[in-house]
Amino acid sequence: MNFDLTDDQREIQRTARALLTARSSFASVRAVAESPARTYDTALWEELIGLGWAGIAIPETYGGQGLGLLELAVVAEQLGWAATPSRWLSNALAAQLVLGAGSERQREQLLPELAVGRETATVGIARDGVAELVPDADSARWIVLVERGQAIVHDARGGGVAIEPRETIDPTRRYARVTVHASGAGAGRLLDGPLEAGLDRAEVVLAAELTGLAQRALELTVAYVQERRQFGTPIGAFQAVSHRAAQQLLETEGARSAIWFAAWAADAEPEALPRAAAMAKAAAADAGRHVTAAAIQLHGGIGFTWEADVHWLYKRAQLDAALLGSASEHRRRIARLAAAAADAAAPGVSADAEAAAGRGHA
Amino acid sequence: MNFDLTDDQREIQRTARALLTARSSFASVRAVAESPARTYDTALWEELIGLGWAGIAIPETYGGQGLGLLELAVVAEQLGWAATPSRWLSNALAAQLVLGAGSERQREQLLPELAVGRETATVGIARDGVAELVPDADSARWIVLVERGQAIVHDARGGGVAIEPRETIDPTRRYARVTVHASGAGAGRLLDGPLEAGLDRAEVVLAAELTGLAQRALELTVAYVQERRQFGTPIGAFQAVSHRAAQQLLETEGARSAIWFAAWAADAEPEALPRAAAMAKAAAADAGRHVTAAAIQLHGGIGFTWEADVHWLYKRAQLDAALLGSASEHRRRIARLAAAAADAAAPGVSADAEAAAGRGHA
Amino acid sequence: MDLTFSDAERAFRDELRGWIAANHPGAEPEGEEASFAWRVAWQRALAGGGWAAVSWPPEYGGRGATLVESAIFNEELARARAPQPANVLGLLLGGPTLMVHGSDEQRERFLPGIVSADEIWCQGFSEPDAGSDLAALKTRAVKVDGGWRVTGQKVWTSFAHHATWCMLVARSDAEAAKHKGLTYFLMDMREPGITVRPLRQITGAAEFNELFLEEVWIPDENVIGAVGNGWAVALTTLMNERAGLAFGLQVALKVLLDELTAAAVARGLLDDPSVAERLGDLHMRCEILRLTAYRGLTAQMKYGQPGPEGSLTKWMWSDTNQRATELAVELIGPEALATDSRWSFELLRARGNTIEGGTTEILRNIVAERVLGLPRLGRT
Amino acid sequence: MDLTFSDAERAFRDELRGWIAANHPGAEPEGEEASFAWRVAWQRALAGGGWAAVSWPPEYGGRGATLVESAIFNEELARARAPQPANVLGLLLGGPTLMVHGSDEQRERFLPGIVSADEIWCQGFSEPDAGSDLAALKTRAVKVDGGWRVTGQKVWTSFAHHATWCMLVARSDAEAAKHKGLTYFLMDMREPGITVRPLRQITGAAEFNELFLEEVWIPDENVIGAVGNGWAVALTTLMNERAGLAFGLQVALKVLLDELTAAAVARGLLDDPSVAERLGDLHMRCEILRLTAYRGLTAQMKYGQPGPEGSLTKWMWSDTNQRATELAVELIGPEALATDSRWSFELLRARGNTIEGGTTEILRNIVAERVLGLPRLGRT
Repeated sequence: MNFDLTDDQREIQRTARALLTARSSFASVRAVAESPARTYDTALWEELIGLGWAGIAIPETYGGQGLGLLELAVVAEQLGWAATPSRWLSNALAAQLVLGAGSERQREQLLPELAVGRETATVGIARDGVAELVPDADSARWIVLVERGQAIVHDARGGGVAIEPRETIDPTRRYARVTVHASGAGAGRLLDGPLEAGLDRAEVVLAAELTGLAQRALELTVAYVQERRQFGTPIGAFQAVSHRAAQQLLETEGARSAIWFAAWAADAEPEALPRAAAMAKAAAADAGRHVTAAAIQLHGGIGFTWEADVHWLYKRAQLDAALLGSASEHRRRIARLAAAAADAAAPGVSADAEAAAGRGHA
Repeated sequence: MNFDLTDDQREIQRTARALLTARSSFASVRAVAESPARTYDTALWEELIGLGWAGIAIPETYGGQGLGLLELAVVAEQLGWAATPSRWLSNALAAQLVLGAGSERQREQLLPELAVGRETATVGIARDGVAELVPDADSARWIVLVERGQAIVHDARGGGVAIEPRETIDPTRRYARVTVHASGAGAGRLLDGPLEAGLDRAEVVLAAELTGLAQRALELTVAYVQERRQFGTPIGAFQAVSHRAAQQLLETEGARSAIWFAAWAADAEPEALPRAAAMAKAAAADAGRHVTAAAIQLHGGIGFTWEADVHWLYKRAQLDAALLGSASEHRRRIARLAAAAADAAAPGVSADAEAAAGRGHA
Repeated sequence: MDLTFSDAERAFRDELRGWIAANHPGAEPEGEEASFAWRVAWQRALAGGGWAAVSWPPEYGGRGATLVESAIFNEELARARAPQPANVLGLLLGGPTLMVHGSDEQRERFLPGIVSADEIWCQGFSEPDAGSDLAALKTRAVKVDGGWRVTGQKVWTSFAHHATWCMLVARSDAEAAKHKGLTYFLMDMREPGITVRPLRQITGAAEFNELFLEEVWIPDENVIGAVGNGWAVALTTLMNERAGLAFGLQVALKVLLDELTAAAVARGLLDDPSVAERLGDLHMRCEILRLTAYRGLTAQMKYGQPGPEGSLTKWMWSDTNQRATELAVELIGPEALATDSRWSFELLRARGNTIEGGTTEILRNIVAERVLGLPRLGRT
Repeated sequence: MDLTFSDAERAFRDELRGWIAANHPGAEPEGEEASFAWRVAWQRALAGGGWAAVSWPPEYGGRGATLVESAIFNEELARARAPQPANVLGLLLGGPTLMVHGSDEQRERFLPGIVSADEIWCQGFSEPDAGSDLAALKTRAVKVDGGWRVTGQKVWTSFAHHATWCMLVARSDAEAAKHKGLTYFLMDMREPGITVRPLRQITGAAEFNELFLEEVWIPDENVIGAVGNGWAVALTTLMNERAGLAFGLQVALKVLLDELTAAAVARGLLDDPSVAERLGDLHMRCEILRLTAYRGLTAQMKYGQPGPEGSLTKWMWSDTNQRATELAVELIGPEALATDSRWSFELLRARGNTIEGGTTEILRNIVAERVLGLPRLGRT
């Protein structure tokens, strides 16, 4: 029993924080966000690859670092903390989905190139063949679209999908609409492993980024309210401010507990993953949105300006929260799993009940 | 346009407040609540009858005062404010249900006796012939049970229903379970007017009592936090306390706006009543529960004791909120009515749409 | 109690509705300059029809509308999705302040230009270090021969780049205590020494400006009220700030909720009890806002000035508007976050609602202290 | 990171589970006296099995359990719905305080009686005018020959009518500043001058008492720590107060949520997304509470003392427990409010959760000041 990062994990955290503090300041985030092309810093991408973080949680057999989902979550949280414009997350979501939901052959085909950052990929949830706001789809080679309990890998070069860049409120990342051509629908490859496991792993990564956004928003707030004075005192001394900051801490730490556990469970106790992943995504989506919104409020008028940096966090949190299923959907899933677990524990009820209580949204 | 009580209505309010301050102090509430029999003060009941308040909103043709639902709501709010143990509310709910949902003949039969307090009645929502926690059913002559869109008046002397007193968390009022005997089901009389109109009127009365509970809880809180000192200052000076008290005011005044409008609309703009009544009940159920719960919290340890008086308010608010449909049910109904109104406003859609968007729970 | 409009009020509303239908300015054009010109033209049209300064007395070019008629005016504008007139700050704040504290000469000189939109007004109250705490403002007015030289910085100044006059509060006596020593000026925005810098919000739009003042000249005749009495004059302005707009904001919220309800119906989401409960809750809050605003209006008719209860409706509105935009995003899904979705703009814009015109924290203070009579820390 | 139990921890848990299964005290008997006797018997059984003072060192009659094992102990008790031992205050608060601040003689004299439940302990900290503000306490200890005479009033004293010893903080120096001049005593509850009056809660039960003290005799040897050092000793007691129980409370909450989920399933309500979302939300909060408590435990193992983060889990638990009981009442409907429904009791009892053992307001202060490092008004 040791519910804390190991020294090695702390080292990854420290390295990521140091790198991003130097290379992904808000000034550089702003530079990307305000440029029409939103071009990511390729040197930073090379550096992440150089650290092995493109394949940090991809097994060594597939050319990755062979570390766990927890190490990946640690990196994702830091990239969220910095609101870094980077395609790292899109690649990581796709890789984890393939790792969980692909067959052995599919993993062998797709993961090695992703593990070293030589190939690009992303994930979207589609409805009637259209996936709105897929992150980095415009630069992805492989686009995994999830619809009706199936995940299909499309080769963007194969002509089976159309990609239209979309502007969103989050200019720190590129998004695109992906449409499957009616004729090209058969061109993709169905992932034929367990989809749930793959989605769960991807959700944990997204949840980790959300937690990082919340963490940064909390830090900015605490610093600001200690400095900003009104009525002759730092505003952080007013309970209307300090108690809301305490609430920010509560939600951020709660989300962190949930993602750490889910990431750990993904590798160590996979049977606990479905419930843990749903909780992680729901808790982090709440924390990401609430804590960044509170940060804007507690910054007062300044927080509502483009010049302040809190809005990058708020905006990305909105997008992250909406990707891969909303917090409401995850809550419903938690309830179904809880009911199934209770059923399973009751005598005479099939143990399949929990497995049957799958996602409603995929 | 005058969204305030008239001088006459203020006079009723003042009279009620003065009477209840003198005759229904918390000491006398406590005396009833702590007595095993929970016997109401019959002299007070006589006094209410003497003031004409048993039939305040019953038309003069049926022997009542012929005032409006707003006057009745004013009295109901004051009885809530005092948490008065009295069967006044049960009678009023039944009378308003009959007034709205009864045929002319049924009104003539039932209302005159209720208008002068010579007969007793109550209302319950039944499921499979059983209504749990019907207020004052044990002393009611007429018990109106609502089930599946029908309201049936049972004569308690007729032997068609069984009545079992139930203890609830609200000892300031008597409650009983009412069960329709399978054989006696046909003995009741179906109210054959529009049920919705009757239920809406009754809901407004209940909402008014809830608002009174919230008002009293707010007043007790404001007084307490000005007097109670901690850390060298009245606790009302701490924003953690004062901002929650402000929230209490917001919810109480919001509920009051809603009940005043619904009560006024019931008589002056009946087409606005369904929406207004659902809003009044939902808002008052929220305010009643939240404001009394906040009152307990802001009283600190004292607020959690039997000796303090806030718990009478909290407990009755719980019961009132659960009677005649929960706040959730009323919110769903508001949404259906809003959608129907939008439909009705759209060209080519039948104006019956709003009428079709009835209750889901009755 | 009577919640119906009188015959006169109904006639007022019907006349206004007819007039708006015939004179509606159409959709807002692209671009800030074009948009402002459109609003100026709209105000001139309003003025031509006698609708620009509805609540002002006829002798100042107004219609002498009652409080209820003013409420109707704001409701109808919002219902027709017509914009506020360009000189809204002059009409709502500047004019009424002059009527109370201005001299006859000042009223004659300034009121006509407000109504005609020939002179646009802006408000120079807030400063970087004096946001919620107005009395902490630092902009300094130094007495010179025949007038004042003003130096400092203001922020959150809407329309500053269009304005000819600025309602400016500055510290005219550095020695006096915090609330004392303030004077209320009318500053000519064409004077040298004024720099206007647009202030972009998180929506990407620049509704507000920063104002940098360096030795800006203001003649003595442009002091409103007495020198040193600026705090009282400013309170008059602030009191008017929260009064008029609630009715328009409420209707705009209702319009938004109806659109959201239609979107939910179109997606078959109204059968989802979770969606229905949240939508129903918002409709309830929106209606309670309307009713509470009318209760406030009744109180104002009875007792004169608007009371601190106006803080309640501002608080209710901003909270409900934020909830509505958040529900929209959840209900419509990721595509609501694309910039070409109106909901994404509404979501971001709504974040400012609990900050602008008095933060929710300050509003709660006001309710606690002035309505409930609770003590304030340090004053007990 | 490793969230599995070690072999030793698993063995501890399995042994405990087996022991509880064989020794479970059964259902709580009716009536306060019978219930307390039942808990005394249960503690004696625990003591007999070596389970009464699991976290105490073996030399004081404990099992020397690690922090994780103590957590497991509390979890398993809650899972088996077995009660806390009768002398829970002596075991959790009194003993650990004596181990830090007591003399050898005091430890020898008092610790065995705590474990055996031969001497029941209670806690006399709170006073009517010193609830959240402990340093404002007024109970006065006057020095006399060989000891002290104590006069005053205490409140929220659990087990006072069963207790033989009371951990009492009193003002021993009226001249000293607020936090100074306090002394920590062990008061013999059998001394004359003590009146115990049960304090009924809104549930109707009397879990707590008021304590009236008039010239109660306490010998010098019953001072814990130094005279005038009571504040520091009391902090040790308070620090232990929030540490141990979170794990048991979490499991009890989980049991309650599982029952509520089963009730929802039985009523076919899980298909209602509104119910499912709220239930799912509560399960999530409950699990996060568990995980956060274990994170706190890990931190405590690394850095020694429990940190102020314990305030987070108390806050999470009380909030979630209130929400759970409120959902239960909505979900089950009016009949949940009958006194013969367990939910009606849970609803009322939960209202105390955000007050007892540190109000949520105070917990937020602690988090803001000690975790986030924010300033406190008046100390800046």
